[in-house]
Amino acid sequence: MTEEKRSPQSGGETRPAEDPGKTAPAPAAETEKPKKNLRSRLFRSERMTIVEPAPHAKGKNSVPRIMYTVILALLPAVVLSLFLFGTRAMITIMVAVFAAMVAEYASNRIMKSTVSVDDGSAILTGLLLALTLPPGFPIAGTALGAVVAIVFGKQVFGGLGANIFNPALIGRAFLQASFPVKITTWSMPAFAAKGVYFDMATKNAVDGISGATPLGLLKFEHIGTQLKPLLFGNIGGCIGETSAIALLIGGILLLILKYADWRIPLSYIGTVFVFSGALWLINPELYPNPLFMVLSGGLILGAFFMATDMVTSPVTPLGTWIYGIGMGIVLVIIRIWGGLPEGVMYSILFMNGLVPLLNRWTRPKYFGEIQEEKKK
Amino acid sequence: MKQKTAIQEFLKGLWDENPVLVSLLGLCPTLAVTVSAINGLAMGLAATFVLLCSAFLVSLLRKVIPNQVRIAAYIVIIATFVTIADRFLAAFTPDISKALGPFIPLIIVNCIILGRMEAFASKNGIGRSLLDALGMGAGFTLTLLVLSSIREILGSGTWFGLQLMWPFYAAWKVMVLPPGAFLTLGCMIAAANWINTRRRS
Amino acid sequence: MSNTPKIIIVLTLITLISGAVLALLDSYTRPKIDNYRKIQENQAIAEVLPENDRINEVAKDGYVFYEAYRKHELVGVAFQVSGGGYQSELVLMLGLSPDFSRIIGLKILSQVETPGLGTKIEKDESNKEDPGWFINQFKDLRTLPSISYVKNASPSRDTEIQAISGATVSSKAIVDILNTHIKKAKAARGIE
Amino acid sequence: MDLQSILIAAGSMGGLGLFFAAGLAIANKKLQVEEDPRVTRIMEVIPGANCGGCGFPGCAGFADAVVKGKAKADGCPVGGADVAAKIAAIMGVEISGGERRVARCMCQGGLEEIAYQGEYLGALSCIAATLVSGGKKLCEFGCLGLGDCAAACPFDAIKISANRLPVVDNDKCTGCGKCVDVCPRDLMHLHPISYKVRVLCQNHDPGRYATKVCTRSCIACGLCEKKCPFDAIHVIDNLAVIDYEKCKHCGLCATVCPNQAIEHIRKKKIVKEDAAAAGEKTAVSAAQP
Repeated sequence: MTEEKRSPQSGGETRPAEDPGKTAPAPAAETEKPKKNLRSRLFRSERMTIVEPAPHAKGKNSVPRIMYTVILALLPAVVLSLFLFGTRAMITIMVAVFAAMVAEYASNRIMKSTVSVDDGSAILTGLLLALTLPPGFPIAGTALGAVVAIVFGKQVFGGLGANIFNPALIGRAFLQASFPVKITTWSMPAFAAKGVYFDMATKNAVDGISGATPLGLLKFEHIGTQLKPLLFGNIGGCIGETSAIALLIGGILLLILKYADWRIPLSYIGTVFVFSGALWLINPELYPNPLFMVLSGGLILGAFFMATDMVTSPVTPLGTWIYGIGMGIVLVIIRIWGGLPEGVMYSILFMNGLVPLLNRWTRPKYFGEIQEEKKK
Repeated sequence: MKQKTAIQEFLKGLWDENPVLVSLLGLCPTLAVTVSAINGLAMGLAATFVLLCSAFLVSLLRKVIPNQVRIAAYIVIIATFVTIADRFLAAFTPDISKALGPFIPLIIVNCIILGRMEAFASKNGIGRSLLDALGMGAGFTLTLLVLSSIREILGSGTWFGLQLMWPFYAAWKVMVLPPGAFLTLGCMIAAANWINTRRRS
Repeated sequence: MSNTPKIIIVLTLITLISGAVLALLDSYTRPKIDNYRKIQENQAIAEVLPENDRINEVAKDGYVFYEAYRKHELVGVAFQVSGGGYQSELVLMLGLSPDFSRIIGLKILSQVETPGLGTKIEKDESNKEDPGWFINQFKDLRTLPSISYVKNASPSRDTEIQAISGATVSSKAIVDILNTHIKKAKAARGIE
Repeated sequence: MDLQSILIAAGSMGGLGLFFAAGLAIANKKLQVEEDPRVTRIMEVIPGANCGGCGFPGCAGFADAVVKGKAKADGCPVGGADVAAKIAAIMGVEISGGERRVARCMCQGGLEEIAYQGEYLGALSCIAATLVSGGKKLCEFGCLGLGDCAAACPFDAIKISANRLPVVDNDKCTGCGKCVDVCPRDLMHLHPISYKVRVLCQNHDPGRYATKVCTRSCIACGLCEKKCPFDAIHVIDNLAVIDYEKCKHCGLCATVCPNQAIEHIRKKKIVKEDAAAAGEKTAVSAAQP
């Protein structure tokens, strides 16, 4: 965990060797000033040993490497969504990514920090945001969400590594609060409109009609959706949350590369399965099938790609378990008893807020530590 | 501390010691009522009225009121004027009174007012206290007006009820919800701090 | 000098004067405020129970019933009901036929639902011709056996209304409030 | 107008007022705490920055401590001599040596002067660098130049120069001592502002080694000791130390120091020299020309 968790401060391998610091006035003058005397010049050698705090071992992981790998892992879902939703999805994705990059660059310049557009994190944020939006979402709204995600989700906290909440979800939450109607207006995928694999009551389906998500159908009209379309993605919903299989391919790649902590998806999805399964056993009429709960909505996308965000998830194994279980419980509560059909976004954001506390509570005992005496 | 001139006494409330942006006082009404510009303006004016009247009375009675019961006396004075403001709003502008709801009576416990009484009016003459109260009230009103204007324009597309944005503008609903208040106020405070740092250096 | 007497005198005087001032103020503003409230109330009643020439107030079991008469004949009963909406309390003025079997009119007195979504119960800006379509559905709605709502379809029975898509919770809240209060009010008035 | 309702309102409010006023008056009598009026008067005199520079919890704590005799009248570092005099007047005591003290970095080993042990990569703070074998510079005693003192200064009086040495603005410095506490090498010292001669080196290494480390180090040669007409400077543990009881600030020691490790401030020259040399706004003296 720790080697991936390296914050940008110690992670850069190509740190300029002659950078005495950002806190003080620019040291530009020092190189040009004539040397005061011979001796001081003699002491300077071009090749110096490096004095640095531990850990000294360096892996080949870096921020850009991880970010681009996650983007790669998202590609199956992206490609499938382009296939299903066509150009509208492509426009949304492109706008979100572009707006996120522009916002990142602008914040970097305004805050006079190092330009970090090329590390891939802004691209990833934009992409994730786009994947959580309905394909027909207005372009201006998408761009606004991406800007909010980068500026208020990440940069105001001090940039990548310092944010408390997942930036993409902050952007999505802002859009949800701003345009509650637009963001719940779903369009049906191309195939669904033709009626293949699709057994919802949309007989009058024409091209690009608006429909409801399986969760929405269940919550408000008590219409269930079969599991097969959920797996392959022939359902209404956000761009990226439709096909469970496409998301799982990328998710498993991340787990293998250890870019995502396996405990988070396992505990998150496991909790949802167990909790909703228990409810289902109590009353199958009233509560939905646990498999449906797991496959529908943005749970897979959230569990593999958003909850596992290195910055906003806990560092300790125990903390990670609590984090995942907490998200699962919050999600089921929102979906079943709450006013909204979907709760992945809020469950992740909610537990994100608790991460600093979890990190503190679950700090492992270091070697030789003596338990503090409780109550004198 | 150097004695300020009369004009400085007034101006300090507008920027240097702005009650909302610098002292961060009275945030409850600031965040809660600023969903529309008219609400913000009404709240600011009501608070200014209470501030002015109370400052006048408190500084007039500052030698009479014994130190031990000064807070009790100030609260009674403030509460009286708040009730006056509340009743008048309810009688003459019932719609605004309804929109501002419990926040007009809550001016009684607004830190700006009690704070200015305790910190300024109880130690200074009537003229100065009135100037100070006027400045603070103006600062409060202006800040609320700006905050509520931003929120109303972005959140409803209108300003004082007038359609301002182009017709197909999709209003950012979040701005008239509580998160929008925090977001806008945060940005305003950041901007004020930024300007101040730039001005100082 | 001990300032005990001073403390007592000053504080008492301040409160005395404050009380007097506020009483004066009240005697001046109260008629205006009452007048305004009365106008509002009458407007609401007139809206939910049109065609009346006399209103009679009867308080019973926590309800205040406004009985509307036309030419000495009871034509309807109005009363205020409230209940939880999606994120706030909904206050409604409900006008019913004397036997409570039919809704004559319904008016929303106060609501703080999600702007642009739940607020459509009062005013739907996306429906240009009839912004109040939702609340108008309740006119002449039968209340027996109970009111229900349907989604994304036109109502087929005379006890059904169409819910607002995207604001089902608010729509449902109104239906629930009506159902519970009509039952309770019936008991209070001793109908069946 | 209804006189009766007015009377009722006024009466009930007045009654309440009377009741609470009586309660407060009784409480005031029974629960009165004898507070020394001098505390309030001192509170009015001191600047009220609540900086904690005096070592007491805030200004109120300081005022209390002065009255109780735990703090000296000149204990407020922010207020300076003015305030000290006022407090002394309130307390009815004389103050001695209430001269303003300012901080000074006792090291001249900037990037130009000192030898390096390596490139330092790590958190940019002196404390962090101390933990990692002392950061970039080779000298074990010298300034690390990462600006903990500047960050700690509540009055913005310390700037880190381009040469990576703290420069204290004497006008802004209040002598609160925050920088003294924070420096891991103990290099910030508070001196009365009238001091003109200082040994600006803390290197206890033997001369031969000290020479290699820094061009401005004290190499314990003893020339100053020999030159001093007042017997006020001695090399103790390989470092020249001035005995300010005896020192007359003549500056002879500074003239003989081969490494210019001793500074001697000569009033008029300071401003020009600085402006020309460092380009800093208001720096303290550079050493000998």
